[in-house]
Amino acid sequence: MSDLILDASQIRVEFGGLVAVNDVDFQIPTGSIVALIGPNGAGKTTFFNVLTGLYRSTAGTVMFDGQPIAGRAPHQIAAMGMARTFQNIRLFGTMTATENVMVAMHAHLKGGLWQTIFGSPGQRREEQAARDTAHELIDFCGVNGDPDEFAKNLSYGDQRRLEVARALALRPKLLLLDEPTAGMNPQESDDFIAFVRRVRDAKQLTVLLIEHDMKVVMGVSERITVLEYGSKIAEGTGEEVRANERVIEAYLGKAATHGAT
Amino acid sequence: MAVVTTPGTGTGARRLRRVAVPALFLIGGLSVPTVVTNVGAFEDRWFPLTTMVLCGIFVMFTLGLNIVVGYAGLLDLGYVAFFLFGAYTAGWLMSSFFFQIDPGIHIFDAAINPDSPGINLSFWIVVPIAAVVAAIAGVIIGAPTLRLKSDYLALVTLGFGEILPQAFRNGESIKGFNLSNGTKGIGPTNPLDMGWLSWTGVGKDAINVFDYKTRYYVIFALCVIFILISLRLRDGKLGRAWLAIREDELAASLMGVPLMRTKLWAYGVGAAAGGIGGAFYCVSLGGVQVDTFNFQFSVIVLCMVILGGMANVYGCILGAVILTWVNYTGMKEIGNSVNNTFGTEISVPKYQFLIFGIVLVLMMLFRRDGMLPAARQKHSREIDAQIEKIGTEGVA
Amino acid sequence: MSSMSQAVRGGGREWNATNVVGVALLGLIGLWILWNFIDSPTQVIQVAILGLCNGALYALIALGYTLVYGIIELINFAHGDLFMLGSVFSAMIISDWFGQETSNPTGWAVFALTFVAAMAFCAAINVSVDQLAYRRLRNAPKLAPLITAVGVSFIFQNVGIIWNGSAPKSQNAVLPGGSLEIGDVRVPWTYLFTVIITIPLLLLLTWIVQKTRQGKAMRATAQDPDAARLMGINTNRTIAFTFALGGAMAGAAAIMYLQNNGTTRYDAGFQLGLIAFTAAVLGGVGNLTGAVLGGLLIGLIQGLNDGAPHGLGQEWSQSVVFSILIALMVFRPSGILGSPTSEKV
Amino acid sequence: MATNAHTGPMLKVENIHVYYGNIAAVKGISIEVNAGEIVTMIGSNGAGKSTTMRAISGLIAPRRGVIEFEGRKISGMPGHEVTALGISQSPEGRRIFGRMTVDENLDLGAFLRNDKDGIAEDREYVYGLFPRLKERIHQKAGTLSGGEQQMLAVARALMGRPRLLMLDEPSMGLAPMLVELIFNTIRQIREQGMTILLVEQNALAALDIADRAYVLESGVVKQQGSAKDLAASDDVRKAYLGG
Repeated sequence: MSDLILDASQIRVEFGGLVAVNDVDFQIPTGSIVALIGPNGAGKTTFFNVLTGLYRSTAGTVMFDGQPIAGRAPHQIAAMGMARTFQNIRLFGTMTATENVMVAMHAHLKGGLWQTIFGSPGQRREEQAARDTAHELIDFCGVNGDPDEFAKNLSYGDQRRLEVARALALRPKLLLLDEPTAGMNPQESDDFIAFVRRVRDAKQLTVLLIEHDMKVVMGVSERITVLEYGSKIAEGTGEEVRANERVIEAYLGKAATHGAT
Repeated sequence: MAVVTTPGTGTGARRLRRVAVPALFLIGGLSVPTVVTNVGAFEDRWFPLTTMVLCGIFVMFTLGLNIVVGYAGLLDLGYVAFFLFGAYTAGWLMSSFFFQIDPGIHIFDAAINPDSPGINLSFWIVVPIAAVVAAIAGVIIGAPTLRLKSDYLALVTLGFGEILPQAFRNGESIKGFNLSNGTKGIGPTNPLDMGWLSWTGVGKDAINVFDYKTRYYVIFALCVIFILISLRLRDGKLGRAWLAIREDELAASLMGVPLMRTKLWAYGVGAAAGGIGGAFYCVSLGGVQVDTFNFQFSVIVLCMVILGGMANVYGCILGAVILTWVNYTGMKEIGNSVNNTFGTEISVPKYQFLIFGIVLVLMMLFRRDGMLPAARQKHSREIDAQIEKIGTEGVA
Repeated sequence: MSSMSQAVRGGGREWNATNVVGVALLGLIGLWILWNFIDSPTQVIQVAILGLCNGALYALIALGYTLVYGIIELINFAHGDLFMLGSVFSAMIISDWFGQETSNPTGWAVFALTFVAAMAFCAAINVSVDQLAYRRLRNAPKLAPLITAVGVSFIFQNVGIIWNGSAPKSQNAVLPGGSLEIGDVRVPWTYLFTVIITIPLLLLLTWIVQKTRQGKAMRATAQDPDAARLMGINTNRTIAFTFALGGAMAGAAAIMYLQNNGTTRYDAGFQLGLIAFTAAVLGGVGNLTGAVLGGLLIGLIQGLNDGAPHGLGQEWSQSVVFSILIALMVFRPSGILGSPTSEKV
Repeated sequence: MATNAHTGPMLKVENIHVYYGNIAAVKGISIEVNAGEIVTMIGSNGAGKSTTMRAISGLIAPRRGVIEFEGRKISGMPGHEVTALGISQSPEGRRIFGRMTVDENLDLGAFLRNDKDGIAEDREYVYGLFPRLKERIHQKAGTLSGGEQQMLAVARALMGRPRLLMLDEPSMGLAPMLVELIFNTIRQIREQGMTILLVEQNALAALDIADRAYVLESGVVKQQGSAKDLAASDDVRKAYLGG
């Protein structure tokens, strides 16, 4: 295993003439929890979309687990072990919680069309095992609702947790969380920080999160990268980043630092 | 049987229903020919076996289209293409049409003349072949078009549904080779052979032209098999992937579901049912007529799926049976009754399109999930104003 | 979704296998036309002109598709059948109400009157259907309005059957018959009239969309309905207006078709509608100029296929048109003039 | 219009609940905006700020609660009618009409107005506020830079000559220099007597120019008060500075 689960170099994304991500270098050490922060519109989600294969970067390379992801379809990258959640929850609304998780096992399940039609013993065992695993993951992530309930009928918090459970079903090496605490109150956010740590340790994976809530970011991440209008402006530990002049400026706004006096 | 994890399967009443519904369906379905026996009687006038056989055929089509539209959420307006391939496959392989092959090939067939030229295969061999031919056609049609947006996909499938019949209509002389016999169609085809059942005392080599009872049992059996396939697939890995794609294609692909392959499977399986239905239709009518294959067919089958309830197998069966009956018997008989009672002369079947059109529109406006909505749709009455926002950050 | 596909396609046009095949296909079509032309120039010019005149009709119908698609992304399946109803309506006014059978000054006056009436008739029906059906489905999944449109198309067809009978009916032309002859090329006057009438209609439409207040509202609604609402635009009324415009174009096409072909049939709309839709897609759906260009091109290709020495003949006409549609979808879904960011409406 | 007769707050949002499907995005928010004030709503992503704005503009109807503008109930009213009453919004993500020119976008901002002279006057006014837009007058709005698009969105909202101007995240994705420019412009607009409701993530910048503020969290109002007090409050500093 290499030390870097992800090594992105010189990533550039342009839409028309607009530069959304501007030659960003970004590494994630295996087993760490890192955060990508920056104001709205700084290009964080765009960067996620490049990693997961939704966008093709205009320039730059991404190595994931020692292999380049260029030219791979999103489902192939997912099967390599990159799982994500979404800023706006994107569960399969009219499928049950269990089914949602089981969809993400697609790449790992072997039962094909014929085995399914004839209900071969192997396929049945596999389905049962998958269902059990799904229930375990749902438990593990602390989804309180009925696992046989439709995802859309779960509470907001449960939906967020179910998204993580679904992502974990991919058996990811790298888990990408896109603003996981958006819409949570401070108590829920605190619980979430503990949960992310638990996931990392129990599943032995690496976590990359996009966050807005500085408290969450500072509480959970070992390294922080700050993006601002598509460019990387700072990188380091929480302390380092917090002390960084440019970060303060980007977050508090110049107007505040000047005008308030 | 695998446990289906639809909400609330745990309760006793639900469990009972899970056994009772299929049992009732089987008993009811099997008893139809014994009920409808007296020629000219009320039940024969209103529920003739000829129509019941057609109901079976349309159930098959509806279940096939349901896989594509209901399960996977891909709007196919050219389903007639698969019907066509199934029917012509039977026409080619169960008749003397290819008279160039002389002496003919005869395999377990029931040709009237055992020395007739052409390819004469048993219906039971033709069924899987028709399924495969149609499935391959489905994949070929699907492959270049499945990455299109939903409404464009509908248009392209419609295009194929228009081109193929025209090609077969004009396929009388392709460089001198007669592929389809043009507007004259192919026929007569060999009768349905039931010889393989002779040891039970039921079967006979070839069933009589008027033996709708046997025909009914055959299509009923074929339907039961495909119903089982539909139900099993829905609960398996592939079915989940279809539903996921229907719900949110992008999220599905990010969860490791290969979009193209999964959609092509839906096309293939759905087309196979069309092929089987087509082959049976051909044998049941004793030939193929190219004019059978029109856009209206595709829409009527779509109506059946929608009326019954998308993605719900039993709903689809109900939708198919009701609309087929209305189409072939109900409308005529209701018209007759009305005219007899009131002394009018309204030709009710003339309003067929009107009725189908109104059914479609009203269903879309007031009961989008059909008469028997799939359990998972019941809750979706309320439209989520989900905001598609992924990736808009930075694009503005 | 759309932003995703845009981004993946992003940057400049990529020179991949699909594009190469697409260009090769175009080249082959060009060569085929050349081959026909060298073989029999007069015949090719003749059928090309007739094809283009037909194309003007297609363009008028295509505009209805493109306007509606541009504003609510609905493929208005019933549009072709609306056109059919328009033709039956026109025939009713001309033959049944006025009993006009020949081309004379009274006939021309009747024509003018019917022309306006047909446009109003189709516009009114189109708006009513939108308000009764599609309006309630604005937030529904995309499949719902599309299926509704299919249903409306069936209803229209059945109305056509009841109104016009299930067999084609022959109708009288009230515009001057005969042909304009230039050398060996003959073009029926009615065909020329079609073109002559189409041009000002197109100019008027363009003016409405580009210059008027309503047009501005249409373009804004097409781009971003929510933002349009924030500007104070009544998006529902704007959509209704768009349906009215599209319907009026179908009405104009209907009466011109009647003059050209002299028949009314309940299933005319299905075929013509599909051809016109192909035209709209060919030009880049949502693009007005594109719809016209697409209509003319389809008319031309169809004319050549049906009448040129090396054409496949009329019995393959539909297949040729739909093959173009399918090839387009595969090779260039955005059409000739369309691009993912092009002007809608 | 009964504008002058109306006393009390110009905008009154009373205990509104807004849902997307089954998810409650706003769970009982009440805010008030008085004439002449700048009021800001701050809070992290998903706190319900933009949803509240959408509810005020009539783009989404609250399931419960009432919104009143100048004493008139506007909740449940379609968006275009709300605009006609004198509320303009520069929405989140700018939502300019990218395929139209800068000038056409401004025209649309004045869609409901018929006073040619007034429109021309306002056009000059917004070009005065944003000279950079004047240079790009015939350019397609989609080709503008992010900052210019934001200026256009604000300018477009001003063209409606609103009595209440709502700005949703005007600093989003902008470089600090541009953020400063936008905020300075907001100050200028306010000096003309405009009432402004501002949603911002750049909390301190927003607090700096606002009179009063509401801190939103998970769909409810967590704190409210004068902007000065809130800017000085430890809680706010903690939430936005991470310590």
